[in-house]
Amino acid sequence: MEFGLSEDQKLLQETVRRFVAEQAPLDAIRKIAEGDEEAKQTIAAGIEELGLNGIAVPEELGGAGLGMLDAVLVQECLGYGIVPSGFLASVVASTTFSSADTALAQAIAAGEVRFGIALNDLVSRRDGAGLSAQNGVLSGTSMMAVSAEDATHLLVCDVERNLHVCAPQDYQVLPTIDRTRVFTELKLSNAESQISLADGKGALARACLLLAADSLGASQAMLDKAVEYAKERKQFGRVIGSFQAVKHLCAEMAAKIEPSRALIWHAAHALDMDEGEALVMALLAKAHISEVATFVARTSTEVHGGMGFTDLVGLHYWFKRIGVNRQLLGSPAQLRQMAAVAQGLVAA
Amino acid sequence: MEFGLSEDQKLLQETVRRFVAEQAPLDAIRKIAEGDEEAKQTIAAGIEELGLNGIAVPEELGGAGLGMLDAVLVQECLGYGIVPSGFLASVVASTTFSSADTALAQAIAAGEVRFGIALNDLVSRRDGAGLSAQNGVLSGTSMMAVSAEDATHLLVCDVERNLHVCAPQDYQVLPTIDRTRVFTELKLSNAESQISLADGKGALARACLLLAADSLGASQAMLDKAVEYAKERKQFGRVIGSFQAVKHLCAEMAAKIEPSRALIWHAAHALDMDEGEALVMALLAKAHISEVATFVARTSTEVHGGMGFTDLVGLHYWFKRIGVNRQLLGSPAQLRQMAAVAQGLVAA
Amino acid sequence: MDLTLSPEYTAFRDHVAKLLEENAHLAPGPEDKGLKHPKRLAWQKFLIGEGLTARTIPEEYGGYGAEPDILKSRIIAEEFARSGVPRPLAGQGISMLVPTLLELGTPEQKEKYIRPTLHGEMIWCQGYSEPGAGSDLASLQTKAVEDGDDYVINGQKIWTSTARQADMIFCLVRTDPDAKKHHGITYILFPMDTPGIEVRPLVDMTGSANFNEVFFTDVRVPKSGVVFEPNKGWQVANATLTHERGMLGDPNATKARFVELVELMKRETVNGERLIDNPLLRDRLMALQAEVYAMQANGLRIMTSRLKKESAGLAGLVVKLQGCELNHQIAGLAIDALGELGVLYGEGEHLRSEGSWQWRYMYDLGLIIGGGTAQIQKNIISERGLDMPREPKPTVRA
Amino acid sequence: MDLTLSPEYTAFRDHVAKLLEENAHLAPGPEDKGLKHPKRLAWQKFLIGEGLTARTIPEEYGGYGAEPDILKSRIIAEEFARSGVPRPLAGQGISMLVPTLLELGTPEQKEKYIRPTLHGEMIWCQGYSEPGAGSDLASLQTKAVEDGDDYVINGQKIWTSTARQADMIFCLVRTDPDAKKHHGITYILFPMDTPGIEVRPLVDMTGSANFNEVFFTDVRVPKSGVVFEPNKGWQVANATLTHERGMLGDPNATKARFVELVELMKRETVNGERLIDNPLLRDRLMALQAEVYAMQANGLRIMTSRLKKESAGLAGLVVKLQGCELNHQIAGLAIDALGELGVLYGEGEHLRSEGSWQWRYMYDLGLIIGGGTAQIQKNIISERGLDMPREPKPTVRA
Repeated sequence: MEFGLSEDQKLLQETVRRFVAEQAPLDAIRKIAEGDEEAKQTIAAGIEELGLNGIAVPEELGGAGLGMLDAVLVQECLGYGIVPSGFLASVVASTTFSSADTALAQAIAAGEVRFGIALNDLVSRRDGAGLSAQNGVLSGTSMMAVSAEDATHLLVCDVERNLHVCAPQDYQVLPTIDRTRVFTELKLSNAESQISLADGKGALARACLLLAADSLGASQAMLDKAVEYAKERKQFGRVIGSFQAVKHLCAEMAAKIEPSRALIWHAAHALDMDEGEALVMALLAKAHISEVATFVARTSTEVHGGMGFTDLVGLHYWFKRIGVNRQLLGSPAQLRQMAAVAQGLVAA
Repeated sequence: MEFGLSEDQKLLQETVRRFVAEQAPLDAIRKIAEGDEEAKQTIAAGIEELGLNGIAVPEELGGAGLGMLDAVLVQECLGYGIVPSGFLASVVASTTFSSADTALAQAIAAGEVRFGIALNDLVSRRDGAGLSAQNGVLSGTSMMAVSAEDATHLLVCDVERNLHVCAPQDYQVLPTIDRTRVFTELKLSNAESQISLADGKGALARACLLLAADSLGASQAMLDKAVEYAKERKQFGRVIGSFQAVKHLCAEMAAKIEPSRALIWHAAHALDMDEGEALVMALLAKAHISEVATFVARTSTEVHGGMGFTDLVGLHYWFKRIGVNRQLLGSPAQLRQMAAVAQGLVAA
Repeated sequence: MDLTLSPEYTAFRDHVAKLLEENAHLAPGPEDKGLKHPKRLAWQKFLIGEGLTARTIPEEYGGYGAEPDILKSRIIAEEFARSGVPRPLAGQGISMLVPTLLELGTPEQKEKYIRPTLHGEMIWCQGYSEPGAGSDLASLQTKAVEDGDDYVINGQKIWTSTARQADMIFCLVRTDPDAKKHHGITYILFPMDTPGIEVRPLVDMTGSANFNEVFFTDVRVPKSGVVFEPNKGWQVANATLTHERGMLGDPNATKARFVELVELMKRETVNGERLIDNPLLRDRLMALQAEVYAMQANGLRIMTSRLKKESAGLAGLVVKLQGCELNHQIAGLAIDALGELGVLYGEGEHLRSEGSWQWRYMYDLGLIIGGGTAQIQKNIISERGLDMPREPKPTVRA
Repeated sequence: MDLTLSPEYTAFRDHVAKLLEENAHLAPGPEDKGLKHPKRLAWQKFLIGEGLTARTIPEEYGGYGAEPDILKSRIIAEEFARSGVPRPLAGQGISMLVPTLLELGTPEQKEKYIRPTLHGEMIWCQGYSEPGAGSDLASLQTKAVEDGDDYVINGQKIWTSTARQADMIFCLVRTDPDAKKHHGITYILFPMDTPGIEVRPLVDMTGSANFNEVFFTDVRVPKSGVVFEPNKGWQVANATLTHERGMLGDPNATKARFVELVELMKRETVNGERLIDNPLLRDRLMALQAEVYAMQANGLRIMTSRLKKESAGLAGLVVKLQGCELNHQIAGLAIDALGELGVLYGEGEHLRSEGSWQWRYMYDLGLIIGGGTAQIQKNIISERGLDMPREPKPTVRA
């Protein structure tokens, strides 16, 4: 009985942390937000070099053979540094069909293919949008695809909520508040479904959990920055961190973040153990951290005062990362409803 | 254009305030909570003497000929002092049928009849409960009747949401957390419907608004008590009211209470002017103050520390008044749903 | 309680409505860019002439010269909102400097500055906050050293809106470094083209430079720019801040946003269901409607107090805290309701309401912080409104 | 991460489960009232003998004498919860005094008090808080004046649970009024039947007297009751408070309440609809479920830290704040879900769950306040957990 990280996991965390601190400082992120493609590729290459994209691919296929808990730890570090990457898409894609198509999983681990994913329609679909799948051929549009802009393969979901792998065709960039990451609308016309899977629940659970871990990392960063700022910034002859109001805001952030971390780790472990509650836990984990992170994003900005509102300290990049994650793959209320359905409390 | 109270209204407020302070101090309320019937009758007699029960009965019928705003001011004072009374039932009853049965309205003003009301089924009904009305005869049960325990007449609502006036029959006391007020379950068997009215919306709006005013008064009292306590109580060599955390809790209470007062007064005025938005405002006013009051009840108790938890200062009587008002005639969420229906945003 | 208007005011409302309707063609359009575009200046002149702005400023200084009447001012504001006709010029010169000069300026200063400011020919910016002096404004460090008839100014200001367009600045500088912090400050006016002034746009989280930083290096300005007296700038500034605080938390603007949100939720669908038909979103919407009603009623109450020249007490003190928060939450609900489309921003096909909900969500957070953080507001409410013991005296800038 | 049990512990769980099942008939029933009912004492003796309570207390003092094993302790607690068999005796004597005496008591004190306390023959109450000393416990004023071999005690205590049943009290008194407040306090034990002690029940908002006030008038007690040293009582008490803090915020109890709420919402209907089918109530339920999961996972994390004898850091510090709040909110949702029936209390036909949701709603608020208000908890989290600057040192009682 041990709820915690193995030595290997701590080492993994340490490695990714160091990579983020050294290779993806705020300056690099800013460049990416301003459209610097080279800065983006440098980080992508670093992640590739660390073998992170194949983290969940079995060892015999050239991957690291690790699980969701390991992936969650990596994503938490990437969220902490608001690093844009194809990591989430790679993990979700490779874990979704690694048994159905071992060659493709192997190619992910080898860095030979890059996946984009578009699963938002598993949760909510705007009228007029959506992919139809007929006779193994996909047509239509899919909103808010992730990492699809330079993908070699796509993992998408159709209006019947079946998953498919297909080749990329046309897309359109959807600019969001978060300029560090690229989101796109996919436009497919008679795209061949190379692999098709009936059940999207596992992919949804894993994608939600990775987004949750990302927001967790971003929240922790915003708390750390608030505490640090409060210890340095002086007003009325005192550091503002000595004012009870500021201290209590920081305490409230910590009190919400800390159990969320345990929840997300626990949910990841449940997925790795294939436990019955794993889907419910993953959905609720994303719903919960989204609420927590929204509170943290606002509160940390408040602690920073006017400085938090400016671009100078770049705090807003974390604010926006959290804001986008909240809406991706289901708002908190949508996910709570799905969690109620998933445990049979209410009909779908 | 003047949003505020007339000189007469200020005088009315002052009169009722003084009555509450002098005739209904906490000691008297405690006695009532412990079952002292005489203490209860003394207060009832005082309210009768002030002519409050006939406040909304037209002058030509012997009442004060005033409106809902005046009634709301009175109820706010009664809530401030957590005074149990038949005032709410008298006002709702008399305004509901004063044109249909002037003699009865006259009798209310003269103190010759006392009304109990049971309107909860306008909002929510438990399975198995409810009054059926057939051929002018009422049978069944109605929950959470107010002031019915010594009433001469009842205003009730049937399962079709029509209102009726009838004579009291059997009832059973329903003990709640609030021992200062008596709530009952009415049991009627072939009771003659003396007056019947198809539309319960006006009665519901007025009853909701009076409950809102009651919770407003109780909230103001809890804030005042918190501020007073915080200015006296010393810990760590300072009055606790000088700690920023305590000050901010009090500020948050005030910031929520103050606009609520304006809302409740405005809603009352809208009812008096028979404005189209009046029902929506009344429903939302009760929903809103219930949330505010729940926050205040908890926060004021916290500011009082352990003392707030004991019976010694009696703060819990206000806490419980607010707690019961919240559930009477619809929880906040139920009332918000009714408000959406009432303004046609959504089908019933 | 009487929320109706007397015949005098009903007539005034009709008069204003008619004026705006009949002269709408004189107003500048979106194509008439630039703060000093001739059409804008002409429109401003027309509005002053009709008493629709600068209404209570004496004629001798270029105003309309009417008696103060809060109700009429409100009617004018409402009619501008209702008609959609472009509003009069605003800005910190008109809203903050002019009242200050009227109260404390020398005859020369009034003569020289008020008319061109009102008429839009002279643009001002405000030099108050500094990187190290936010909530604690009085700790400002920008130094002004006497040299003959001049001061020589060195230091830095931040949160200076319109600094790039401004002709002039009204600025707080430290003239007596040895005095207690509230006592060594001077309020001074000088041209923005004085040598040694550098303006750098300050990009904020919305992605725009709504504010600037202003750097002073050996900026030599004449002493005649001092308003009131040297080292009395704190009192002068506090008079001005009072005017600023009144500007925040307009219930009519909040109501308008709420109505926009209702329309959005009736229009937009997800999974084939109108957003308004989603019980959770609808419940949040109704909770916000209650707050909007409450802020509106509270606003009427405050206006009545002003009409009677009484203090609005707590009702007034809570406006900023509650109002900014409410605006922020309305935008937050709109974003949640729009879901994955709610994060779109800037340009693009699926953008709703031109991304304005996100812009407001962020900008409102800026307002919650600026002009006194929520924490400072709570100090003020507890100390001034509830008479609780004071903390070290805070000021009102973030 | 490994949340399974090793074979040793699985076997232990089976062993405990079997023991409880086979011996359940020995346990006292609800009819066996009174803290010292012979059946209760016999049951306690049986449980100690089997190592199901007082497990790590040395045999020489009447315990079972096993090595500390947090996992086994947890398994025992879970099996009691699962089986529904009456738990071992608890109370402040066992949970707080015994660990303190083991650490700091004299051989005579250990010999005299630990065994009868563990065996339920000696009931204790705690004399810490005073009306004027809540959050600031160290400001306590109950005075003890030396007189030969005795102290003479005058003063008042509050929040003393089981004072009416107690044989003995462990009490903080001020022995040196001239020393700094933390340095003049002595921790002393004495019998509750000493002349001059008056106990008055303290009714709280739940309507019951869960606590008492205790008044001391010239209470003469021997100095031999002092634990550790005179004027070192603050250190002694802090050792004990650490034990108390660990008692609050049990995730398994919270989970049980949550499950009860789910059952209620599946069972109960309003307007013909199950409560669980109401989208707003369901949404709140799911939000609470996420928090329950989080507290459970956080609890596992803390337990792992304890197993490794490491500090749980922030994960440990936030438990009380989050846990009490969560319990309070679960009860609050139950009350809202029950609507007008949710306010019923005491007795009566339509009462649901015997009114326990209201009782919990109020009592949990008491727990949020007691043992350190939420405000004090936030001070602790920010200072100890986030290393922010300290306020005047707070203590942990309300």
